[in-house]
Amino acid sequence: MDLRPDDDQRALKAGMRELLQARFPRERLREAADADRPGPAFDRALWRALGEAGLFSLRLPEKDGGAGLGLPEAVLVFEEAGRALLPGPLVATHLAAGHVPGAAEGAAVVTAVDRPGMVEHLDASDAVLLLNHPSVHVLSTAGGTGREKLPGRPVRSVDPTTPLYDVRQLPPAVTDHAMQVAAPGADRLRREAALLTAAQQLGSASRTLEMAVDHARTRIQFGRPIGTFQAVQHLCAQMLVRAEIARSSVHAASLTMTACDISAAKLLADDAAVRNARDCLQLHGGLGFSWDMDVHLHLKRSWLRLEQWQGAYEAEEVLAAALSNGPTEGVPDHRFREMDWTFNGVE
Amino acid sequence: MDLRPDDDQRALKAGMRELLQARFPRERLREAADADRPGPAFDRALWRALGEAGLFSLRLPEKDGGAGLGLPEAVLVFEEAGRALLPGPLVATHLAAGHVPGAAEGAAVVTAVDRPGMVEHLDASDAVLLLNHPSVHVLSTAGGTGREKLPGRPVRSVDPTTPLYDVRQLPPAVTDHAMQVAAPGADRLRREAALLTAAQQLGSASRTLEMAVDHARTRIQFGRPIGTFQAVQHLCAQMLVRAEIARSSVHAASLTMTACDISAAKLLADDAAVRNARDCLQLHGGLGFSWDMDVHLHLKRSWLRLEQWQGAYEAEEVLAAALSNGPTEGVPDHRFREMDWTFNGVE
Amino acid sequence: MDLTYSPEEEDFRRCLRAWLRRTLPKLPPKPPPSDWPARRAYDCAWQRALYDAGYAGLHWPVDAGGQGATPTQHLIFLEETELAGAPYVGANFVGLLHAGPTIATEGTAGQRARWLPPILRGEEVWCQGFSEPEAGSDLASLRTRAVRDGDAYVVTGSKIWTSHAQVADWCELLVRTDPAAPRHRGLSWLALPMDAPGVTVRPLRTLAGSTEFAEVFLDDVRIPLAHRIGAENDGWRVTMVTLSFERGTAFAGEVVACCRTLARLAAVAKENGRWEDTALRRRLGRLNADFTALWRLVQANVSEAESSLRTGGDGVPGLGGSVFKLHYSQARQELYDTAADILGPHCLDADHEWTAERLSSLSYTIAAGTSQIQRNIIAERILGLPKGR
Amino acid sequence: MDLTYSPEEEDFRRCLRAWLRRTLPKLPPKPPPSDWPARRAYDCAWQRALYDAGYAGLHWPVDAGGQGATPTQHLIFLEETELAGAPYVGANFVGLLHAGPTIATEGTAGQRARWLPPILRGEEVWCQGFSEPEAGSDLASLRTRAVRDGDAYVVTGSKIWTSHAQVADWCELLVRTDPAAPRHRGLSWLALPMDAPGVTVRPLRTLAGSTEFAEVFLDDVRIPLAHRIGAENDGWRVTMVTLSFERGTAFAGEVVACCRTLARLAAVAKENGRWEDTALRRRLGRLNADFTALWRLVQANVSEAESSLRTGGDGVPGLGGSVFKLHYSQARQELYDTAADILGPHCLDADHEWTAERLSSLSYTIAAGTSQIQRNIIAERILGLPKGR
Repeated sequence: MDLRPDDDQRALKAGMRELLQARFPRERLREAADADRPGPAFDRALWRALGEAGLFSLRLPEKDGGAGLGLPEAVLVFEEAGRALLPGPLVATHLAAGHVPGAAEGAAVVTAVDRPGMVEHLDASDAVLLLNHPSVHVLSTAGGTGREKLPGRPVRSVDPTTPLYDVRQLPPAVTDHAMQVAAPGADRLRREAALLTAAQQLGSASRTLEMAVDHARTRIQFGRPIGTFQAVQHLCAQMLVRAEIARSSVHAASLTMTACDISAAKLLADDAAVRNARDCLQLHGGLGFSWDMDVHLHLKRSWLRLEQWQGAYEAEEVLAAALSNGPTEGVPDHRFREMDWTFNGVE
Repeated sequence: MDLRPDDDQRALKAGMRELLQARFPRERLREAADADRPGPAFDRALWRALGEAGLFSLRLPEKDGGAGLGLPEAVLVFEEAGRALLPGPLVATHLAAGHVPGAAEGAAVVTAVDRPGMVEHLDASDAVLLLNHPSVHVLSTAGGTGREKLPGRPVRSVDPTTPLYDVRQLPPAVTDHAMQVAAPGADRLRREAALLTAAQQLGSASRTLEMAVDHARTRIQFGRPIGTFQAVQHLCAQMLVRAEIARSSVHAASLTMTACDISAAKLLADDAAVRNARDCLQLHGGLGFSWDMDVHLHLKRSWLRLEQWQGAYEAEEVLAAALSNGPTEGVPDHRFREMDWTFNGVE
Repeated sequence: MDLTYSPEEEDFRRCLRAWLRRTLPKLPPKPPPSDWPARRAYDCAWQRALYDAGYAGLHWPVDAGGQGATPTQHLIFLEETELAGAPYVGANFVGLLHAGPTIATEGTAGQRARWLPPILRGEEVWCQGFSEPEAGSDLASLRTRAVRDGDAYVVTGSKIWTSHAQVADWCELLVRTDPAAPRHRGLSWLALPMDAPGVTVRPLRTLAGSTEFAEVFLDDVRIPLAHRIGAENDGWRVTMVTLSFERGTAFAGEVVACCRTLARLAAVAKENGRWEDTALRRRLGRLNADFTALWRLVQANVSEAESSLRTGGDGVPGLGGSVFKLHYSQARQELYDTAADILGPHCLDADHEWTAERLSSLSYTIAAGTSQIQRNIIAERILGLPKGR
Repeated sequence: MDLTYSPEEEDFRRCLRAWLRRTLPKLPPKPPPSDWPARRAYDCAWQRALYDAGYAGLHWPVDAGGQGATPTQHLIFLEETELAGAPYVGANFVGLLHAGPTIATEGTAGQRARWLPPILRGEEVWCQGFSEPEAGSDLASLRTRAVRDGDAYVVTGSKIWTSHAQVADWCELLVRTDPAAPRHRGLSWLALPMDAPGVTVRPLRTLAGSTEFAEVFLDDVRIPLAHRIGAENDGWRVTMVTLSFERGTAFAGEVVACCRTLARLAAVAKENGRWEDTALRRRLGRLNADFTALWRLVQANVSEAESSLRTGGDGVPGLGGSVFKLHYSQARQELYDTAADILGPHCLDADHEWTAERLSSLSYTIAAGTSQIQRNIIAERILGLPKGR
């Protein structure tokens, strides 16, 4: 039992951070955010670079060109993506790797939808994963020009770097579109999607904490760094608590993949991302309210991710339902269920 | 329009404070709280003194021996009762004045019940107001020995100065017990009860704020008063906000008596009392956790009052329902409803 | 305690309603949000209409050209105009609510005659040049310097968060005239003509995408000494005097607007089924309590201001403003967070009115004194706790 | 990252389970909560049973008579004993988790031989004399003085919040031996026999009505110099060394207990209909997330402690303890507030187990470092913010 990333995992995470610093530095984020509407064309060169770096193929077997790694590793690199506010349908393309041609290499852009609502990057996508049926289906949309178009109304997205499309109706299950995914099917992919989205929220929450602490150290008001004020200190302390609670939860969920752990991870990471961005903004005062700072981009992306895959209410219901299966169900690790409790004379 | 108490009202409030300081000083509260279980016999001498001071007869016409005052005045004196943690079924006896013989003078002790649940001071009561029917009924219980006993199981009350009885079933409506109350009936009395309970919560919230501020000024840690720490300052500031929000709400409700204003007053005063007691306790550290301080008595009484007359969920539902009657329904003052909005070209 | 209005006040309300009923349907359509010149024109036309009807400068003293109305009348005005959906004060905010009252209180007869009438008639627009990039919560640390040169000050520095700077004629400017004096002592209050040489305005985009605010750069700008209001180096006091002109009514109209938004939230929730969610419904109920209470708090603060004026005081409603602002800014954010919850995924649509309001609500716990500063004020000035270190 | 336990650890778990299964049914009934002598006897009998089975001092070093178990084994022990409903450490808390480890680390061979075996065998009970009425959050300001007189210290002062003082044999006492030294420098750590002349114990009633705590008054109490652990005036360091003995497992058993309480809350809510309330149900769901996460955080802290030990470190899991405690204390209070909500009016029944727990949960944000102090620690020591003034 060791919940900490091992050396290889830490190196993988550091590598992804370096790659993003090189290929998607802050200036690129700002270019994308500051561009006049409608947003810039989808950056396919960056997508390919991410593919080459293995972001999408990470979990494919080595024989299929992947790195043969698991969800814990995927979580760590997605934390970095969330930290850098990397745009694009990262989760869907990652899930499509090995199933949709070109996804693993970053040659194809794949988005996903599991219910009517907002779909990200629909026009730029070559394919759409449909996860609203027990089995997984794929629409080949070819960047909006394919024959299997998913009708969606473009909306002006609150997150300036994530174009959104309002999709009111999903296509019915069509067997010949079924993706060749092994047994787990759409439910498994939805859990993975929720987990990897939570990982990005965690990365964002950690980043806004860093930004808050940096600002608190350097911003002088009343003749001293504002980080000497207890109100600021305590705000930052609660940000750390949220981030660390989310971190242990997300990391553990990547190992157990139980419905309960996934929902806890999503719920707590959403909370950490949204509330840390809010606190970071508050701590920056007027500066935080300006477009030129990055803090609002974190807040807006966190609002977006909060709506994706599993919202708070849904997660809470999953977690509540898990409580009602027996007296030891509340205890996280499954092994306890196996025990025979009748001997317990004390209860 | 003037929401502030006028000079007479302020004098009335000050008079009640003086009376309570003389007749129910802190030592008396502590005697009652520190007594071994079961609690001390009901203090009928104090009850009579309260009656003589007009706490119960305040709103009766002068010709009936009352002071001819209104709910705003009753609210102010009940704030003082809440501040001093005066025990006894104050609200019920006040409501019974003029209807149950002896209530106005404090010769009779009257408790009340509006639904199955916990009834305060049942054994000590001469009568019980039944408010679970459209019209008001009275049981003559004669301190538990009367023929019309209300069956209740005594429970060890969390509030050591308020004996409680668990009443599972209320008697059916019996016409010959109906109290001679004019048109408004039980609904009106329930509103008044909620309001006067809110007033006590407000008094308690103001008192715990005072206690917190006193402690913050005088308690030295790390070589300075803890009130110089921003964390303590901000805790106290939020306590004041809660108390003032509750105050304006309770005072306004005493003037309008609308269902919406009453529910807002109860909800916000409950919140202020419970949360201010919690913050006051936190601020006192280990001292706050000791029986010998009064802060836990405020917390426990506030929990008790929270359950009485209208709980948070019920109040929220009343307030939500009020929103759904039209576009201007959210605006507090009623006159707006009369307006013709169709002329409004801007909307 | 009394919530009824006097017959005179009810008369005032009735006349105002009648006038609004006649006037509002004739207003031109609202200009697009980003067309600032058109918005200025719209706001000034509305101000002119108010002037013509005798409602301009309602709460200003009569000898400053105002109506000398009581705080309660002012409250009624804000309530009724909001309920009728009348335009907001908009571009004339600083002139009517800040710079104007400052000049009325502290200016010379000549200064009053020069600057006040155009404000009341909607002819001249003012903006505010107080905050600086390095002087936010700590306003007294501002660095913009004014050096005397003959009959003028030469001013250099920069200001930030100046709303309507692009369309303003004048700017109330707080500058440092004595760098050697203690922080609060060396400041002066100047009226800057925005077309003076050396003034550069750069729009500042907020996170809501709006360009209402600007940075104002001052590069050797000459401002005549005669444009100084109050004594040299007395600018801090002059500025604070004005703040006291707010008589508990600052956000009265907004509270009414929030109450109405809340009712619309309930209506939308009923339409889209979210109303069936107990938790959401109760959250709306709680917001109803909060905004009802905030309205009562406004009435309490106005009561206090009115009583203060009646007994020869200055009409400043104690420090109730900090209590109000702290709770209101939080309740407003909660209101639009709840709206997002009702909208579901559509809360991500930036074109939805409530999304825009949600974004702008983020400034409420920051602007005009952060919530942290308000808590300090309450702790030290209302509760009398020892000063923090 | 790995959540599986090694075969050795699984073996340890299996043996422990088997032993618990055999042993627990044979335990005598729990004594009434207020009968402290009986509770001492019960707790000590349990400790003796652990000793006989080879589980005493599980996390103590082998050369101190302990089992030298890894932090993970200790975690398994706490998890399994809680799940099996075994007795808590109770009266032996201070001896096993604080005074004992202190003596094991800082004591001489003679001191270890004198004091450690009786702790492990459940023969001698310790209590803690650190806090004073005027030294709460600011422990280093304590005033109890010890003056040398021949081969003994003469100690005068008073201590507060001493649990089990009525039934303890020994008290770990922190006293001021050099009044002239800076606050943290002049303290020493002494082992006080509770039957020494001049020791008076006065039970302290808590708001929960319990008398677990006491005030201890010391009136010219003579304590042999030989009862000092560590060097004179080095007591602050000695005390802090011990705190580091907690290897991320401090509240592990309690978290498991809270998870089970949560499941019982759900069961009661289903019985009494409150489960149908969406808001209440989702609140339970959120608590499930919180306690699941807290359990994961315990595992993460234990992982760190274990890795630290493996690489020659001291096994102190960074400052994760502050993060854990801050969140746990709040979650525990929320748990019992939710329980009250489920109980409805019955939450006012002081005899209900959950009402008692609700009251005692109020101490969690205060005891062992208030939440405010924990936030200071996180801000300054983990996040590296400049020290507040």
